[in-house]
Amino acid sequence: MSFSVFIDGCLVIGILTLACLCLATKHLFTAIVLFVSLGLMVAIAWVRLGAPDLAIAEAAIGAGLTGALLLATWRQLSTEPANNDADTANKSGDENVPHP
Amino acid sequence: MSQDLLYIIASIGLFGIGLYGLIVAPHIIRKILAINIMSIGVFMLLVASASTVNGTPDPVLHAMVLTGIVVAIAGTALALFLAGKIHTLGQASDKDGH
Amino acid sequence: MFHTPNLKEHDHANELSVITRILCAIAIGTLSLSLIIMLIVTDNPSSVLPALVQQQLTQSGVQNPVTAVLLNFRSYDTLLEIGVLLIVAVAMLPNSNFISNINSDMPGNNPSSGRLVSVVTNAQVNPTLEAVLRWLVPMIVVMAGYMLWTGAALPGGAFQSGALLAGAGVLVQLSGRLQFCFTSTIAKLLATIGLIAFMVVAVGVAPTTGVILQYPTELAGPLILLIEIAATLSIATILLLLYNSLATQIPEMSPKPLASNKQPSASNKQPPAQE
Amino acid sequence: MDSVLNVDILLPMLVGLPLTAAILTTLVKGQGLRASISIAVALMQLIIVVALLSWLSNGGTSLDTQNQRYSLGGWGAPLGIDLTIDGFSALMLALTAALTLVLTVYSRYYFFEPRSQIDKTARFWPLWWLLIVGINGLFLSSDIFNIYVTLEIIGLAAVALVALDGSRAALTAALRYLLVGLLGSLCYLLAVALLYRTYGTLDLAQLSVLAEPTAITWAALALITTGLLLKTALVPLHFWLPLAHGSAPAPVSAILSALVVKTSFYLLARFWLDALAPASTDYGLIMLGILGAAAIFWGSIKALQATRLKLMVAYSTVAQLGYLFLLFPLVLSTEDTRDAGLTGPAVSAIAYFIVAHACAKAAMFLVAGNIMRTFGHDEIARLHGLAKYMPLSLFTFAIAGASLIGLPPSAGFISKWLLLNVAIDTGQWWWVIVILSGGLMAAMYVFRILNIAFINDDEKAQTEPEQKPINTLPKVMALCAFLLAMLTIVLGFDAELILDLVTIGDVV
Repeated sequence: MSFSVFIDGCLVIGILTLACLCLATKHLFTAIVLFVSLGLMVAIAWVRLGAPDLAIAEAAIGAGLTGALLLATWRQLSTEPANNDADTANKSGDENVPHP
Repeated sequence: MSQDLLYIIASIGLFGIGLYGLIVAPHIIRKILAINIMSIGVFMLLVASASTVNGTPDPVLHAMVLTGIVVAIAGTALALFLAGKIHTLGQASDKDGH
Repeated sequence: MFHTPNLKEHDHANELSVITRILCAIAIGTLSLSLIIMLIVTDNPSSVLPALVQQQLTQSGVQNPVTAVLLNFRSYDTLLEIGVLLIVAVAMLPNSNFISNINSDMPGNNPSSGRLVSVVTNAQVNPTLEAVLRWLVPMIVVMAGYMLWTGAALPGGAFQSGALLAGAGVLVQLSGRLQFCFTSTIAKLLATIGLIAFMVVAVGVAPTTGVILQYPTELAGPLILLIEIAATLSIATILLLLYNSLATQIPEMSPKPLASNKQPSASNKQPPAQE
Repeated sequence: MDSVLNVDILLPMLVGLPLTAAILTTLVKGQGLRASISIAVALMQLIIVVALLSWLSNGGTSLDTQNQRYSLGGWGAPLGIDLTIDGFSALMLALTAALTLVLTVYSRYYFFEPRSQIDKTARFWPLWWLLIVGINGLFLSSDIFNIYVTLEIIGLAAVALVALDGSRAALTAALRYLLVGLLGSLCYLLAVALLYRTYGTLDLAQLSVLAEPTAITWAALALITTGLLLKTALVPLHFWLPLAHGSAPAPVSAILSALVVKTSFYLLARFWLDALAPASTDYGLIMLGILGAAAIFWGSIKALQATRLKLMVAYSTVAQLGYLFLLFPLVLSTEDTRDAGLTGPAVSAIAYFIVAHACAKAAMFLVAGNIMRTFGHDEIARLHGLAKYMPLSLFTFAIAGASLIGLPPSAGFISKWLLLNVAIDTGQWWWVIVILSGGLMAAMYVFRILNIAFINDDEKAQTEPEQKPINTLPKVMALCAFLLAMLTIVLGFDAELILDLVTIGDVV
């Protein structure tokens, strides 16, 4: 009995810290990556709570597809819109992420 | 019994963290992340109260959470789409209050 | 919350002052704590519904209780649910037809006129992703088919297999080899097939059983499977459409091609690969 | 076999019909075809509602409550989902059907651009009909999770419609509206979770039997109230409404102000007075009343300062919504109506007010749309001398304004008269002051527009060039607005039509 409470305890602490980190990090890309890993941790939590259907759905939709949509929009938001000069158009997301 | 206690605390905690993030975070993607975290919190409360039934967990709640997950991604996709279109429309970011 | 959300990454335009943040934190903290205490104190009487579901499971035509609830007992919810997906699909639809006539005049890309899937000729293909996908996509499709079929007895069903198919579609689009155009009539038909099948079955069974959405018990299993297949197709198409209209919103007319390889985005299982 | 043909099959048809219309208009190509399908479906919907009302009114009282419930899938209340109809929801459905017909005809001409490259109607009609599915589904549903799904449908469809014309202001307003909508729905879903944990049922009727004033029920009611106040845009939480309704296309802002905002008020009334009545405290009811009064004053002041006509009409929506929330304190002290659910003098007064406001507000937004279409702008300052070019639209605006203020011949007057009666009968005289001053302020901002539009004072005429209409307005669009305004006058004379509608279908 105490072992399963230990597992659940770690899972819950993991989920809560991931949520806090996800909203507190400086860079958006890291926030999105943290959110996707939060989605996978929650999928494990659904399995622990006896809901395998939801685990599959959460992993596939909540973590996978939402993560893909967020990254697609993030990449688009970080590239300047094409209407100003063309040379900034190819300043893709990678450069401006490392330096704050 | 104490397993559900843990998950109830986690669910309301997630709801609170998401609500705080939604109010405080200025950037649109962080607001969308905050709303998703809040919905994960509500779903966790639903699933936690499903498993208190001795033996088989309550399938009605699981069906509700499944519907909720799909509604959450629909809302997120629309919000991201609007943010993207505002961005492509150009720089005139009008700082209007309410 | 009250200002328009800003879009620049490091734009601290209307950042709330520290005092209001702390006040918000305290207020939300006390509210959540009181809610937690309320939840812990009240012991909740177990609801009568799970026993009812178990009872009626035999007549619902499927063994998996969640699928029984989703597609038989509360099928009206799932019907409206697919309606929600259709709303977002329609809201994002025209954006792709705007893009498609841009691509059509791009040299090299054959005009993706009416066809849902068209091969991109001079695409910058990501060789590693291409090799992995040669194995991965067929496996995902088989997995989705299996997930759909076992939905009746084991955990699985329309939403999960639809999401898997959409994940496979996202990977294929990321590899750059194929290009989807969602304004073709076949795409619109695929997006609405789930709702159409659901409505046809819902109204079709009414004359025999007297009530809309009530399946005759012996036909319940096959009817649910029919609805699930149609729902899987439309969920996969709509979710892929969502990704497509967000990912291809960057007008490709920028002269220099984008970063050499497309950033491998999250495949649907493991978190996104490294930068 | 015969049981499928009896009358209560009309209830699911009210949701199925718009859904088929949405599917058809998505698949069909060609603006004309989509418009004709839509007009046909709008007519069918009106016929269904009229048939439903006639069945309810003559068979209403004798039937037991069982016949006004339609359990989808035949599983019965706790397991399956039921559709129910009572007097209040029947009135709201009738209002929806009537407004949908008029606005569908208006939209047919408003969005008709044969030459344009991006065809807006391909997006407009499916979203329009999915919004109607959500509204009808919400008024019919008696299952709290089903209400969450319909709330979500209405929220997303409304946001997609506001963002339809793609200008930057519309998109930002739509994004804020979406965030507020999602937050409201999540608060509501959390309340559904709490209610299901404590009472084990999702059905409204069973909930009203089981509910007792415990801490959890009060917390659930508080969450539902905050969630739905966000969606109804009551004053402290109204920041998203003026921009969203102001920058949406005319028929969209008409249905948003006239109906969508009222769906969440309807839910609030349903939960506070019917489902969770035992948990509703007197202080809560008075609080809602005070917020309503604040909304009346704040909305009217902002409407006076508005520079654009659509923004002014949107702020007047914020003000008129305050009147709706006077229902809660007025129901408070008449003890007998407290547990009678959604019946009683206060409820019928508010129901009358909802109908009057819906028609008047929709007419005003259509007039604003017409002015925008003919003059290309709707700044109030540059509207002087307008009456020469658009006499019918200005006349419609005047009649709608009269109904908003509550001048005698209009339905607005009757609703305010009924409200005043209830306020005086229950001895809460301070609400009388609020109602009357609200009418006075409404008069100020309506006459301000009429004054500028009709009286083309000379010194202003010389300084600014004469306003020339830039394109002609199809006759039908002006007639649609005029029809809605005439509706308020007709309802003004025939008060019995609405009043007995609210009371039918209730088994006393």
